[in-house]
Amino acid sequence: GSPQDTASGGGDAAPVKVGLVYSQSGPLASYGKQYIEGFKAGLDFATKGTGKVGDRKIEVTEADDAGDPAKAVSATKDLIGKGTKIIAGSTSSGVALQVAPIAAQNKVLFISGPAATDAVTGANKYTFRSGRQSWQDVVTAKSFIGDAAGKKVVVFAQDGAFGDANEAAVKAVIGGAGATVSSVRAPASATEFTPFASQIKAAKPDLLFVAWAGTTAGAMWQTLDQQGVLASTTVVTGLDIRASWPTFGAAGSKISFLSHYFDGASDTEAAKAAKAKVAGGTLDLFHPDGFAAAQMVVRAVQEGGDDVDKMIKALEGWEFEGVKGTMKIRAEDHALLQPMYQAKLSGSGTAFTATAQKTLTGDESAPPVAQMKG
Amino acid sequence: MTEVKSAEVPAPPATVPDELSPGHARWHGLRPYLPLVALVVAAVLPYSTLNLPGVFEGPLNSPGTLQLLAICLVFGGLAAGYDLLFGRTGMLSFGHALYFAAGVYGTDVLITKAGLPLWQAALLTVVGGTTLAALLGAVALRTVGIAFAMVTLAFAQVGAILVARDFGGLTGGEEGLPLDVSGLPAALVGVTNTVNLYWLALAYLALVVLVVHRVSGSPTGRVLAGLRDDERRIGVLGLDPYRFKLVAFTLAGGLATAGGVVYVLIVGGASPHITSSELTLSLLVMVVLGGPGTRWGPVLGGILYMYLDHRLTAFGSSDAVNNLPAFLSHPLSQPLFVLGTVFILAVYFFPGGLASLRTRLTPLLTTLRPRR
Amino acid sequence: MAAEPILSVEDLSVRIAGLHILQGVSFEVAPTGVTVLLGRNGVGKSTTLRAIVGLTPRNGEARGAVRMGAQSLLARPTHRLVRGGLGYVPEDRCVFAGLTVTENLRLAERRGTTPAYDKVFALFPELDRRGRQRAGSLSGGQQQMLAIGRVLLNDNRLLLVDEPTKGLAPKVVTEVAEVLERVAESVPVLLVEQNLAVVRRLASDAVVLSAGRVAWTGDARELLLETALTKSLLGVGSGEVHA
Amino acid sequence: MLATRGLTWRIGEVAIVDSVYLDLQPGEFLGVIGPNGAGKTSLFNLITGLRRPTEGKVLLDGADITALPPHRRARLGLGRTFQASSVFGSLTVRENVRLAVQAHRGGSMKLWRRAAADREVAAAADAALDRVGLHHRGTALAGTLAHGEKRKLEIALLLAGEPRVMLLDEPMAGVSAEDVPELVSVIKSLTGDSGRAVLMVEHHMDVILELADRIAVMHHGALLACDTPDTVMANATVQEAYLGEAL
Amino acid sequence: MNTVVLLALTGLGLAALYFLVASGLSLVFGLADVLNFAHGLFLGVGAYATWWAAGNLPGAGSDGLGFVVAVAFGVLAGALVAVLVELVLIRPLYSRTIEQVLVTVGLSLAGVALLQATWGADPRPFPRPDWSRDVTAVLGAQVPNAGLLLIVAAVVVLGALLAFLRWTRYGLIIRAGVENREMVTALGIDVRKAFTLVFAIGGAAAALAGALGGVYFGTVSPGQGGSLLIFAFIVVVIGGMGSVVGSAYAAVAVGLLQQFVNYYGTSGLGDLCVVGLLAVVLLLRPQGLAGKVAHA
Ligand SMILES: Nc1ncnc2c1ncn2[C@@H]1O[C@H](COP(=O)(O)OP(=O)(O)OP(=O)(O)O)[C@@H](O)[C@H]1O
Ligand SMILES: Nc1ncnc2c1ncn2[C@@H]1O[C@H](COP(=O)(O)OP(=O)(O)OP(=O)(O)O)[C@@H](O)[C@H]1O
Ligand SMILES: [Mg+2]
Ligand SMILES: [Mg+2]
Repeated sequence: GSPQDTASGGGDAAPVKVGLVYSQSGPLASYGKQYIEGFKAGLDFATKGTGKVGDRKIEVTEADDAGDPAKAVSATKDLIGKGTKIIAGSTSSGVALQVAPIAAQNKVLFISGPAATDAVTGANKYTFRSGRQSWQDVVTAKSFIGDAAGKKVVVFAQDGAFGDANEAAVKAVIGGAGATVSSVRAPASATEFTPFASQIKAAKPDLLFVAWAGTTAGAMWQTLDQQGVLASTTVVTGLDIRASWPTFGAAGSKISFLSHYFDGASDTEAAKAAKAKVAGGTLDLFHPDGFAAAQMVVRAVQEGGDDVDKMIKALEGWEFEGVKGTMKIRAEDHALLQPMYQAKLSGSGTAFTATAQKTLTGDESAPPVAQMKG
Repeated sequence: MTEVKSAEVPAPPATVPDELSPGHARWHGLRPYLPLVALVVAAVLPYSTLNLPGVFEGPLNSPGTLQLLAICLVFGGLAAGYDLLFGRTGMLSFGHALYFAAGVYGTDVLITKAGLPLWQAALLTVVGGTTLAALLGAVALRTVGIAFAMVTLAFAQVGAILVARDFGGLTGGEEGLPLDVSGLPAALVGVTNTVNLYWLALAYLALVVLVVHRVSGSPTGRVLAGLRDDERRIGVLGLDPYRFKLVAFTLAGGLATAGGVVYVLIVGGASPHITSSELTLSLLVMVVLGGPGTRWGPVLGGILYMYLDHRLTAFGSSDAVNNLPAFLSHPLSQPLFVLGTVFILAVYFFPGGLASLRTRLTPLLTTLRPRR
Repeated sequence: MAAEPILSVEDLSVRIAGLHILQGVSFEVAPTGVTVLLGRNGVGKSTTLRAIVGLTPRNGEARGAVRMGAQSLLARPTHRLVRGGLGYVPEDRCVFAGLTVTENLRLAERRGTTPAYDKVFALFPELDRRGRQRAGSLSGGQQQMLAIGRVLLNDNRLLLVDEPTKGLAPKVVTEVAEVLERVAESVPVLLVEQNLAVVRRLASDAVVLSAGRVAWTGDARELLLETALTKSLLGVGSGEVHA
Repeated sequence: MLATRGLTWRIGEVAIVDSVYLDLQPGEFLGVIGPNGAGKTSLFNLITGLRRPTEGKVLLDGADITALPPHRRARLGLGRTFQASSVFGSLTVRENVRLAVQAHRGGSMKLWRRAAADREVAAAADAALDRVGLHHRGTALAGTLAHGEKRKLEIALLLAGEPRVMLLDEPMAGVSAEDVPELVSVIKSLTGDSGRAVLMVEHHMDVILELADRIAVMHHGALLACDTPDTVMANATVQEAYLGEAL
Repeated sequence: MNTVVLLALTGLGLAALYFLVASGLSLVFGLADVLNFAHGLFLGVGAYATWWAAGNLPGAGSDGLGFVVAVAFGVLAGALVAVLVELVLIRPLYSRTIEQVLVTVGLSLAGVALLQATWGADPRPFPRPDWSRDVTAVLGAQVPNAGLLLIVAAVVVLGALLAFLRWTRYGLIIRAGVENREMVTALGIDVRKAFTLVFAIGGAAAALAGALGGVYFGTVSPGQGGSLLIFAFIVVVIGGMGSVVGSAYAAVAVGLLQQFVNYYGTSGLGDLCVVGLLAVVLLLRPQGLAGKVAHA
């Protein structure tokens, strides 16, 4: 044999191989679960229940990366080696950023999933995204303060790239509109938030933008509430998955949420179809991402067959009706323009409901065009 | 069977470095060549199209399998290098991940951010990592025992915090830093070239094994073995324990850094969890799983650990597991549950590590072998 | 031996790490006086004592029978044996280095009995004086005193003592010998000892081990009187005893 | 050759070793006796550098070595054995001695040579093992040796280092009666005419009397007497404090 | 002024949490000589058992006496699991430190994965009395009640542990057993019981920390124990292995340092300072703050 064998794509009627590399286990397993449910529903929706594009079956292979980029890279290489031309998934930003170059090196299509990092947008011409990016969150946050000029905005975020990106976006978006932006940063491992709450309070902001992910969020909100931060200013943050709502506790009703998605935020055809397919009949944060990924896969196969370049052409500039409403893949940098929501949380105990206050259209929440890197 | 006990006692393998004890005469002719044979077999492995369903996703020479094997080999080498510290010198370092991470991030940053060519980046990184190990070792070795473990842990923790803080956007924080491959030799890029990465990993492993074995069989290795037993005694014999420990620490640190260089090429990027203390802990687990201070134990331990770590995710989502009743399938679909359980079982079923298997099987083999 | 023995060892075999260290050792310990276990370095004296108290290492096993009265000892856990009145003073003293002298002694108290501190302090006043010192910083001889003192706190049916005079100053050797002599008036002792002067003074019966087997048993005086016998069994003339 | 000048080691208020002045001539054999806890082992620890004195000096060939770490002193020719055997338990007996030989001869910092290939080291090690009669135990793990055998191995380790000043801490403790004469002759041969000096702690008076040129008596950390054996044995305080009535 | 009070009191609350985690760890680590990487699991068990009891156990609830019952149940569960672990897994491995590491690491991986398999990875709201969500004004500072609760609990646990070690024979047995188990048996003592007891206490302390940590964080998640563990380890080591009092001092030092540096310095500096403190303490006093000088 040869020192290495890589299968090549099959003929016309051969099934189309699609590889999904996402978190089935590990800390982001629940995001992964929503993603895959959404994907299945979306595939069903886009192929009208046949699971086929033309006469070619879409053959989905799932691989678990457990949130570890190294595992994701292994799985991706394995899939590519077996002739897969379309990779999707990546629940975490770290995974997305490391899988994207692999896709470019091997000239396969990569549709990143829930990973929110802005850096995926414009990463290379083979990389697309089926979810929102941090920038879109921040633009949505901006919509809460109306005229930003002269306002004082504080960003409270974790150390690290996620926090950096949010801070930078706020500075650009809200600061660019005339507000003064400062930041309070905390280590992601922090367990005691009083010092940070005090710092925020001392800054007396008109708007506080909080970018916090992880299991300590409950303690963080409680401290902000106890130290009177929530009562003294408008606080905006992203609304996480449903399961996390009760952890806001009493603080929940005092926060203005920007939302990527929650059940009931939209009432599109796709949303109805997705609701019907998803276990429990309730949609959540990342169902739309999986759904959109499936729609994009079907579109790519329909128009491109086995030719990745054609797939890219077919996707660039494509506008479609997703779960959230009208989505558009911006041709220049593959950003996915999509509606974003303002939401309020109400309820107590374990029963909370979110209601949409306002919907921003894809264009309203559009990030600036990124330079395509490769 | 009441023969008087003989004075010539075959030494248990777990405690005596093989190099220092006479082996069986019959093996003497063959044994030196066995590693070479293993190396050659491993080197030609990518030419095999053998399919091992369940063991690997694809045939042996498919990119996925080669990638997995490459990662396993790197960790086999890392574990062997760590054993130089732990199994052979008796130093329990909880900060070994730092030097590996230095290799990964060092190479990545130098290539991606500074735009250096690979060979320069690699060279600088290995020199830098080794120097780092020498410096930090010089401080940490003022303590012994658990205090030493904790000081090394503290240093590694600082590394982890620095990487997470993402100063100047150098490390990419929790998102990691994908490797910019545009300046790399084409032979190391792309799925079609995975086999080259495999060979690179194999070369690394071979290098580490060679170094570790040469060193532990050398006069210095003898001193290191003595240090493991009684440091005070070494001092009274006229040797400076500190110097020898520092040499071992630096050498092991350098080997780990080199491992990081190879790893970053294989994975194509750096991510922060390689800086975590958990990685050091896994190294320790690998060594113990294999058998500390033995010739092949740590290597096998490292390979097996990484194999399980990667493959258990597939096992967890396989149909075989999903079809089980919920109380079984839920835990079994958690890779870490299976991994943890394997460690625990290993302690009870292979005390002394995988390397002790041979000794434990010997009586069995002797009884099975027809008598002459 | 006319009287019923306090301890009888029958066909005791011990294997450690695949080595056959004791190969069918049988002997008896008289219900009074001191029975001494002799033999060169490495013949298995300590191993015998350890097997009796159930301290054969994990990688070894002891077979055969050890009986104290009607009771069989081998299968029982050590702490039960000791509570049942079997006192053991190990070869390496094994005092708890991190504990003070007082704590070492307190540890040796057994529930339900009154510890005989007076007796111990009368024998070793040093232990009383050094009560608050950590045992690890005691000199070798002091540690030995502590190890013996620890056992004497309680009433025992039989004492196993492994080389109690090792490393002791001549004066203390004499003292320890005296102590053991007095102890032996009420409790039988199985003693391992290299110092033949001590043996001569204390021993009534002797068991000589050689390469994991019993080479000779009998009256201790008889053994030490017959130069030829001593020479062949222990390798020294009875005259060349160091004191 | 070796000298201590007012060597003192205190823990808190207590002087464990109390202002000891000792002089050891080349070729001399100095016995050290004293009751348990007199501070003999502590004195050895101060001389070999395992402990730092609170006051006083240690001189070797007239040079002050008080500040040197143990290994530097060893390199200068100071060797010792330990009261509680301290051998490399997981190495074989032979490797133990080879390590000691190699430590003495230098070349321990050779990372790339095969240790086993050094015939000279091997030969010297075997010679040392032969001298203490442990040759037949060469391949046993030192940790599994019986007590007496470990004592012999201790001496072999000392021999391997060919020290000029040897400190023996109770070398006879636990050695079976039969082996005593043999060990005595080994120790006797240590000094001979080679100009080496020996400092030996021992409780076996007959051994001390046979070997020692002079005897130092320690009591409560201080040097009570240091004189010829006859004088020391006749000393009433020594009789009372140390010897007691012989058995 | 009130910022300082606030930081000091919340720092002490944090210190109390560290101490609760560290005390059990220190006990097991220092006395039974087991580097217990599975301590985080005991924490998780305590937290989840309390959470479960508040919802399902008759008589237990999230408030008043019901809450006490729930916490008691959690502590009991932690102790029980610890005892089981000791009996089944650790007992055959005493004095085999390295194998213990393997087993406890395995256990922490498997145990946390099991919690996750059963209750999912997402944080769940923790049942807790309403007053624990409120604040109390102390010298103008709004101090969270949960922090005060932690401080009280830590003081009680400290007192109880000291009493146990000082006034019971078990303390002695355990300390001796660490040095030489065999010899303790040879004195007629069943040393195994004592070690099981140490584990039970360690497990109970960890479970209490888990339950009160739940109150403090407001949520419970499978990995929570693990993230606290690294600081607990640091506290144990700074304090001196096996010294409960040392752990208390060290916890206070670490808690306050983190809190003040995080406020007055830049982010992340608090953690770096703590790690720096560890390194400095160990280099100057390798035996830790309260440890005794090692003997040759
Ligand atoms: N744990 C062990 N592993 C292997 N061999 C052992 C072990 N313990 C003892 N031995 C061997 O068993 C033999 C007898 O040892 P033992 O300690 O009983 O001798 P002894 O008669 O007490 O000698 P001594 O007079 O020197 O104390 C020795 O050869 C020793 O090497
Ligand atoms: N680290 C220490 N802390 C407190 N006391 C100590 C320490 N080290 C030694 N001692 C005390 O110093 C004294 C001298 O001890 P040393 O071991 O030197 O005695 P020795 O003369 O060698 O006795 P032996 O003949 O019994 O071995 C003893 O009383 C001992 O308890
Ligand atoms: Mg013995
Ligand atoms: Mg001494």
